[in-house]
Amino acid sequence: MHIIESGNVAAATGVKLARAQVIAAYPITPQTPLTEKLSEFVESGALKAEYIPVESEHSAMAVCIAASTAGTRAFTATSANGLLYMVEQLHWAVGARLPIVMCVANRGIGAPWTVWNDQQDTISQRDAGWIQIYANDHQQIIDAVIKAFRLAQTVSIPVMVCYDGYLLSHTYMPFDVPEQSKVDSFLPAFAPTHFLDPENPGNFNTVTLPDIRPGVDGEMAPGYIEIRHNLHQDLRATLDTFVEIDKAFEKEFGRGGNPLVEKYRCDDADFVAVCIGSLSYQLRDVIDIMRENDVKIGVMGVQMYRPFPDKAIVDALRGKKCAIVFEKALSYGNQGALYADIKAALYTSEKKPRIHNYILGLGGREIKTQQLLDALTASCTSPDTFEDTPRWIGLKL
Amino acid sequence: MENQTTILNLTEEEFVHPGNRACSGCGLSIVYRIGLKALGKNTILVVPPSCLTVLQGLYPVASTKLPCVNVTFASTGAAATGVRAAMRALKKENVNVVAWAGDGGTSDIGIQALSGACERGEDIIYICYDNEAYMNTGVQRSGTTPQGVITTTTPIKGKLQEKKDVPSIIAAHGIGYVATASAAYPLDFYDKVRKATTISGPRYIHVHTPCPPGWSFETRYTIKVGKLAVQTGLFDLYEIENGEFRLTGASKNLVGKARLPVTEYFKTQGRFKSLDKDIIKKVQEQVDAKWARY
Amino acid sequence: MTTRTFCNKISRSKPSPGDGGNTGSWRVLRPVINLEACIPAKRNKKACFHCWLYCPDSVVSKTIPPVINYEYCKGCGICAEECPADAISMVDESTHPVEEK
Amino acid sequence: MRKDIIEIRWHGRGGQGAITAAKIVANAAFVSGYKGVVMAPTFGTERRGAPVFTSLKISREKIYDLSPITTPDMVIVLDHSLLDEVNVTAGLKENGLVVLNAPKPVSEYTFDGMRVAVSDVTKHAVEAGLPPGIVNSGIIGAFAKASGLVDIDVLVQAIEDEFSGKKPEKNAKAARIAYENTELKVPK
Repeated sequence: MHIIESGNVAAATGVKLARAQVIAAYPITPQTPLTEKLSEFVESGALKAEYIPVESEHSAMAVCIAASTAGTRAFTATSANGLLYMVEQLHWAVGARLPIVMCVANRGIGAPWTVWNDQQDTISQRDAGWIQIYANDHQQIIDAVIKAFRLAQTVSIPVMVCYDGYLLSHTYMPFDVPEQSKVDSFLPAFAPTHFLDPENPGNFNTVTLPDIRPGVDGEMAPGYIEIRHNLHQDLRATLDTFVEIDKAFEKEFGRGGNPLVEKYRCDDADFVAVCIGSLSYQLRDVIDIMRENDVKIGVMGVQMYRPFPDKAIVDALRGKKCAIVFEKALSYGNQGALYADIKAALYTSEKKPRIHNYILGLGGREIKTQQLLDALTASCTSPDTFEDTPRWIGLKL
Repeated sequence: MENQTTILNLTEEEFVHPGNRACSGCGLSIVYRIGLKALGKNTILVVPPSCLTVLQGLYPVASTKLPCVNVTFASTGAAATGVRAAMRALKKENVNVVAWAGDGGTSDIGIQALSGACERGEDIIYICYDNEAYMNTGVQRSGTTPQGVITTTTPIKGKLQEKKDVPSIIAAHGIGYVATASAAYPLDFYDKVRKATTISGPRYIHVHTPCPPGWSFETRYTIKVGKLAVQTGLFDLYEIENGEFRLTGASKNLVGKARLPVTEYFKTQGRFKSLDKDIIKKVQEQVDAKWARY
Repeated sequence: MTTRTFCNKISRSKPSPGDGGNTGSWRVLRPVINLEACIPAKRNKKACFHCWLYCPDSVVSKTIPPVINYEYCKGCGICAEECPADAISMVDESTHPVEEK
Repeated sequence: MRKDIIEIRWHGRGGQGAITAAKIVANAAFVSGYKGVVMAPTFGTERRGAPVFTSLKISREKIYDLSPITTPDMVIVLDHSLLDEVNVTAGLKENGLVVLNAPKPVSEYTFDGMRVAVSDVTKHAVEAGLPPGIVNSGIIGAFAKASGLVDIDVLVQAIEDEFSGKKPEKNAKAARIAYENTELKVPK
């Protein structure tokens, strides 16, 4: 059934359909309507879950970590400084291999204070080990939340479902709400083999030595580096696993097919714009205009940013003249993070394109279609003359 | 509270394995061993970084026979909340969810999460073992380090500020049960933990825990030093049950009697070596004034 | 579908004694119980057991007479200090060559 | 930039229900076959009583551009007092439409060559039995009459759905009265 609601409500509805058991959240703009909706679901009985109104984001993730360790499906949501306040916990949740799902309504980071959208918050956490999925519209939000729970418990790694603050979180558009019975068959109950259990006591997240050490049963137990290596290998394998989960989702719900990158008019293109989030949809209109003017251009949205789908991106860019990377975030003092990642991925590839970097929209600065058109036109007109440093769009002073 | 438990009827079952990494003469080892006896098998522990993290064992060996989740330093109260929420969701209601943290993890970095859990009325037991400094990292001052104490971050003059009164702060949340205890009086501590298991909502027990290396005394004096803190009237054993305050055990027996001077306690430990006459006089006056109200 | 086993390495410990190794080797002084003075030994009934109660490392048994597990006893001396009958003396460990293992 | 998108800007005051009104129209438009419907409220620091605006884009095809409206086809003004504070016609396309809740007749208002529709929604809402100051259901009636975009019956159904449990029939009635009492002025 289609409803017209905000992106936050789409996310909350996904969490409800996924039957999250423990939800803890601390309000922060623009995530708040999501947590308000979830508390309403729980209070009204529409969702049988524990809703913990914690005193901080650090504690929100603490509740999720503990509840997940105890064997329940846990969820939280945040934005911007809230995400940064739980950074220690993000890394902890990954190291403990807990299938927590968290929505992040992307927002710029203070100081100075900004409540408006960019993606510096989640991009800054790209190395935490969380899986990061980005949604471009409300349908993708609700679908991603449901897929995220299955992915998280399949690979034992937490998943962030990210969507642009305000642009998606507060904007209303139609989306289909999947049937509960179908979600139930797609998403099996969380049944971990190890959990906090007085009948089978274990000590979780114990201090782990630099070296391997024999265990109680005589078997050699890994040291910290082996455990972290295993996490990394599992994250790399997650790329294929998510493709499979997306296929299973498509079979059940008839939607999907672009789990890692979502391409638009890229196949015959000479130029490909690349970005993360709803901007990739805004760019479609620009691509259409340029196509009308016989510029062979397409746009690719990076849907999963961590683990990084380097192969999918390199394949999509092979033989192109130029990739133009737009970013609402920056690795300060260097370049756009996505730009640097793509550049690194292309390093060993045959027939690699030129690559350009634009920074835009920080702190909610409006991104006008004309500006995108101008930037793309400049890149397509002189692909060989660009510097290896980001150009900024929309600076007024 | 009268002791119900005696040495003779105290359970023999042990929940802490020997051969763990706690220091020789460790006060925490005593309260942990006794506390787990009181909690029993049907318990889940939540532990932030502290000496207990080391006592509990290094991967892949656990020195505790109970399920335990190690959590980040600031998150103990919230993590215990999460375990309890999961128990409700899984309909495993009769499990003790017990946070066990040190004084730094409680009075300093963890107080926000603990306060939040108390305000929400979470059904958890929180035990703070107070060895009055960051012992695990090498004896740095904490909020509960008493005034004048030499630590590695107050190395010459001793700590300038007074000890933070954490049990009173927690009691101000209006929770059903707050108690203090001492490693030197394990049966009193045992009974308080037992009582806590029979109450629901947030329960807080603050247990004074002598530390031979951190306080600079010989390992064999752990009990003696702990008892002196009580007998001089510096650290009081009490309960606040449903808002009602009462002294218990050894402290209750002190009412109306002559107490040992605080210097008897101070002189047993190297950490007090920088105390000057003025501070000693002030502390004695504070103790006398406090006891005049009991 | 993927057949990979995910998350096969994680820090999750199992209970066992001796995480710190043979902590008996930490001792400088060894507690030795004089059974002539030990209250439960002398009376041959369950009594006293201060050594058992106060032992931080649960290496004293609540038996008649109490027995100390020297494999793990760290030699702190609390039992000797708290024994109301002064039945436990702390003796130089070097006078007790490695006899039990 | 897409020609197929109809852009409607709603001007109100914080708490007046402009978002709800736009949402109702969005729902009705979707039901009427507009696959592309995007409604975006003012982002950020709305405060009760302060002027706010809401963007509504409608198209037969899916809409990908979520940026705020800058060149609306029509503007809906929930409160004529806003005219003194806000340039409601900013960016309004040539031959655009202004739908205004105001007590005076349409002849009193001129917006520089734009079409103007006026209804005394505040009065009609009270006639419908609503407490004074509820204007967001009534303005939808004026919008329906003036724009002709969405059928009034579909809108009334959307109003009843939205106000389910909150005087749906009175809100619906307010919309119908306003619909019947909307004057349109088309400049020569």
